[in-house]
Amino acid sequence: MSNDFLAVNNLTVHHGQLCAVDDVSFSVQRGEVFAMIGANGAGKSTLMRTIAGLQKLTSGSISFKGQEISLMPPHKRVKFGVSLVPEGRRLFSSMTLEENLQVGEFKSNKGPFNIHRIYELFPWMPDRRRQLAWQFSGGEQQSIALGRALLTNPELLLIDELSLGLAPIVIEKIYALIPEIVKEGLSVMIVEQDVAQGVGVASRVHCLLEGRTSLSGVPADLTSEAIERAYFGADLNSTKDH
Amino acid sequence: MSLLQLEGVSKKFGQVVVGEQITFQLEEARAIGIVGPNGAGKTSLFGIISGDIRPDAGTIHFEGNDLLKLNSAQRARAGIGRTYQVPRPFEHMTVFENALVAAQQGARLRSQHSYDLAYDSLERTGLSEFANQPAGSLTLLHRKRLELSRALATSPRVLLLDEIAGGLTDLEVNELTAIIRQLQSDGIAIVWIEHVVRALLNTVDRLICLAAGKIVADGDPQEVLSSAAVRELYLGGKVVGESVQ
Amino acid sequence: MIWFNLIIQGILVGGFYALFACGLSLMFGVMRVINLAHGDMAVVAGYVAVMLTPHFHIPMLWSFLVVVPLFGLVGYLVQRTLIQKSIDRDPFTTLLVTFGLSVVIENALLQLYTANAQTISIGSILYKSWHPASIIYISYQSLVVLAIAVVVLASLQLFLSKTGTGRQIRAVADDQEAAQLSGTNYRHIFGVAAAISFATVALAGIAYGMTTQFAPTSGGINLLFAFEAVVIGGIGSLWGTLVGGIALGIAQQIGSHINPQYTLLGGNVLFLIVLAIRPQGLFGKKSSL
Amino acid sequence: MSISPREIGSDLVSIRRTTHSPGITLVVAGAMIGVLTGAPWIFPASFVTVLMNFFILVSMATMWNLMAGYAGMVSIGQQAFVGLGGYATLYFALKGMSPYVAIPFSALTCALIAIPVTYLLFRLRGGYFSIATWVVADTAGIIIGTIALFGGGTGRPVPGFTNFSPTQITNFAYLSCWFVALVVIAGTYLLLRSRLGLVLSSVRDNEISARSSGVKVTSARRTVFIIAAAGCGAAGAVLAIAQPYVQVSNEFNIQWAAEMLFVSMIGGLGTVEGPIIGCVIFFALQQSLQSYGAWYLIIFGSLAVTIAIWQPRGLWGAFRDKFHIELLPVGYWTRSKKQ
Repeated sequence: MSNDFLAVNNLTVHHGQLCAVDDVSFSVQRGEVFAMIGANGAGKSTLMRTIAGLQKLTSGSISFKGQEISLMPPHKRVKFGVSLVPEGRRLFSSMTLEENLQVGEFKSNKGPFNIHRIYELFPWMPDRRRQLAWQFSGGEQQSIALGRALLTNPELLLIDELSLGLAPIVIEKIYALIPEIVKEGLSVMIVEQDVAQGVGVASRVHCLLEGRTSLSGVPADLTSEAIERAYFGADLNSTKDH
Repeated sequence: MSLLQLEGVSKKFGQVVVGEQITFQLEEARAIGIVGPNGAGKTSLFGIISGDIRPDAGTIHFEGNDLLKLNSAQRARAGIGRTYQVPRPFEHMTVFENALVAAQQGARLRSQHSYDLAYDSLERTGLSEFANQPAGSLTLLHRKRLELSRALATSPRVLLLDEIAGGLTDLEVNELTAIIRQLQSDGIAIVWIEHVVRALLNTVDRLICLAAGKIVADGDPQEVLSSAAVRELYLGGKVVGESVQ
Repeated sequence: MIWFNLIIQGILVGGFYALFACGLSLMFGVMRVINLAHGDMAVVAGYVAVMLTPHFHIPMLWSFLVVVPLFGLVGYLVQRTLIQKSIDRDPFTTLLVTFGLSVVIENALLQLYTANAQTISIGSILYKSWHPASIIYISYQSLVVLAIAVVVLASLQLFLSKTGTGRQIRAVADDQEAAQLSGTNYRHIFGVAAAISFATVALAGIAYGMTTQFAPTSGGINLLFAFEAVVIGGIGSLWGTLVGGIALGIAQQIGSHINPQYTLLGGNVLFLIVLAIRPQGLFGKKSSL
Repeated sequence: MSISPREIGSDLVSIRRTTHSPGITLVVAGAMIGVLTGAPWIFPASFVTVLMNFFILVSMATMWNLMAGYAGMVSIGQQAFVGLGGYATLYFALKGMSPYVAIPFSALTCALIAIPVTYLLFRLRGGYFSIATWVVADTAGIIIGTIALFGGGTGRPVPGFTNFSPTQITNFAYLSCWFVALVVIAGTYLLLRSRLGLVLSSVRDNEISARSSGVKVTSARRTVFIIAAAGCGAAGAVLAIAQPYVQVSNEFNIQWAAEMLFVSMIGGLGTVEGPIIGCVIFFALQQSLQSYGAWYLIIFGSLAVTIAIWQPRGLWGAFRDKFHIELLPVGYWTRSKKQ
């Protein structure tokens, strides 16, 4: 076993017959922010869901803190320190804000986050804690989902498509919290199709294209041309061939 | 008169906007590509046109007739063919029977005429050699082709293609785009959602970019892809966008 | 005055229907399973009560102390084995399996206890009734059952909203995957929901046995009442189920007032009218269908 | 709105609708039909009685299988139409029609009643649909039970047999059961080979794809529901003739739905052969365990549950998947004409 905090080796995942993730390997270290970028359909969400345990892998391995976790059911992975903020927020719609957070807290690990701490991070929450989840705006819902995941006190926080469908100002506000989260000793892995956001916050970047790794490295070393090629899989300025 | 005409089409699921004031026209035998980030409302747009989803507002006209009055089966019969992103073959029927359902119900043909249309639609996608196999036994590539064949067998005027190139190899994508170009030259109008951008660029003569249910760019494919709006949408922020320029 | 009595009697019996129905509603809400053997479980509970009490030297009235927890356990186990296996297949299979179970249980009871009717005799003050006015009579027994129903529904409501496990149950009902991501073992929660469902229906079964005679085949008709109460009240609403039960009770009383043969018809007609006019039920949301 | 089919070459392909040896199938089927028609004169009376019950259940199960196996509708209220068919026969017989002649009219009556019923039931899906079918059956039973002409809850004998000898009555009853089963099975088979059959198979496999291929799913379902009502009505009619007595608690018994469901599940949903094979097993079990009371039902029910979970294609389905044998083929085999 390697010393990597999270080590994903030769991971292949199928949706039925579609190969969504194809032989992808990478690792995340303790205390870092790792960004996975790529266009939609690149397999990023599938990858995240597989790490969280919602999706079965076809082959390869996922080890966390030196232990193979690929056969562990999702709720045990949460107990082991992996928590995912799913794409599309996925709040419990018949519940209030506070109840959503309480579900996250119920089976939580020991750690820095409790509901009080979440209310400090998001000062608007206490006044509206009795409102039902569906009554909040997209950005507010994303914050609740983030709070719910943090309340399980994970060591590795996975965030899938944080900026999806949100206004730029809102995105900026939520992203500003990531350094605070890392300060508490968490590692963060984010999936983004908004490259600039991903590159801006991360210490390392990995790019997926149609299920395969197309680029990886430290942001400073990556040129925008290289990112663009890795992202679209084509040079946009080439001429149309008929 | 346009073949297909959307005017101010809007749709919300709770707080999620999947369509906001979508207006565009499709002329006969043209091919439009649709791109956009996850959750932009691309597949929902197909659902609205094919009748799986009822829009909250707006009108859709097809050959001058109000499409919203028809259910999805009637729209298929009227000439709107569609494929689904995840292929949904009739697993326990043969490949030929899959196409035959569409030829008999969608194109309203009977006996030998229906057999011929079904078989022809399989030949066009290179599936005729598998005609007697159960559809459940097909590989992904062949399932995608079967989606296309079945849509073709409804004898459509407009073909809505939802990510039929996803998950295929380069060679397979090239074969597929050749088939689609042939269909277009046979007079079928095409609307194609695809994230495999290179497949689109080789085929469509117009590109629409959707984001959060809105059309943010519409026009020549190269111009749309290199437009500031689209680059910002995909590559985010100003940082990358400016350094490219 | 006659009408007033009909409504009173409807309310009394409606509480019983709600007690019967709340477990059915809970199981559907959490795991989308309609347990077609729900009614039979009540009958089994009645038989277990009749069978157990002589051995334990406890009064019949207190048999529920043994039977209800026992059924909770049985519910958990049946869910984790048979029902979960069929959920893993598809919704269609859960229907076939629970219906199969229902027929097997009924025939097993017939085989073991013959078709003779049974009662749980409690021989006490509960058989008396109260006459506040000339033609209005309120049996203490029905009043107790109504009170139990209200207490059970209120506790269930409290449990679901105020406890961690209760919130997990609602979380799983809302979004199974998101619940797992919050550390919830949904299969265990399914089991807990089934346990509650079986326990409440066991209680209902014992109450039923104290009120009237029952036989191996009584389960079917009770499932029908429970189902009608759930649909009339609106799927997924606990208090809706109570209102649905009461509406059903009143409709049956009205039917029986017109002609004693029309008791059940009254309920069925109300059910069909609700189905035709407002298929989501009185308190249901449209999307839940 | 006009459709302009693309120009396609005609006669691209030739189609065959039978598999390996239709000749043998035809000979075997012919011989079986001959033997079964002559059964009252060939077999002992006790076996003929078993055959009669067998044919009644086969007719019902074939109809149930058509609904559940092809159109995804799990009805636990088909006894509604069994009962209505029986009482329709009683009604026609009371009005002076021969009970045998009343069979098709009873079936037709059930079909007509089924039409408005679909508009109510089709508002519900899945399990809610199932229990609602039961409410309908329950309601129909209650209403019939209050009609004095039909003898209320205790029922009454079916008249119209006075011109026949006891042997004739038994033989005709047998022949009625057998011919109804034959018509139901042959009709179902022909239906599945027709355009509607192809439509039903597609709806069974994937409803959404079917809609987008132009299939009117709801009207296909409605057609099936009505046909199944007619078929179960005919079964109820011959049940009334076989007794010859109708009673609400017998005709409207949910046990019928249970048996239909079990035999279809065990034999194999979505195949013509499945319910027939399920019925054979059912009656074999019933006959060999008849001295043990209801145990055969308990064993059969448990078997059905087991098969639903672990072998959802049923015994015939599993057998067919393994050996690729079809006794009653409904498919299309293509051969290109170009080569």
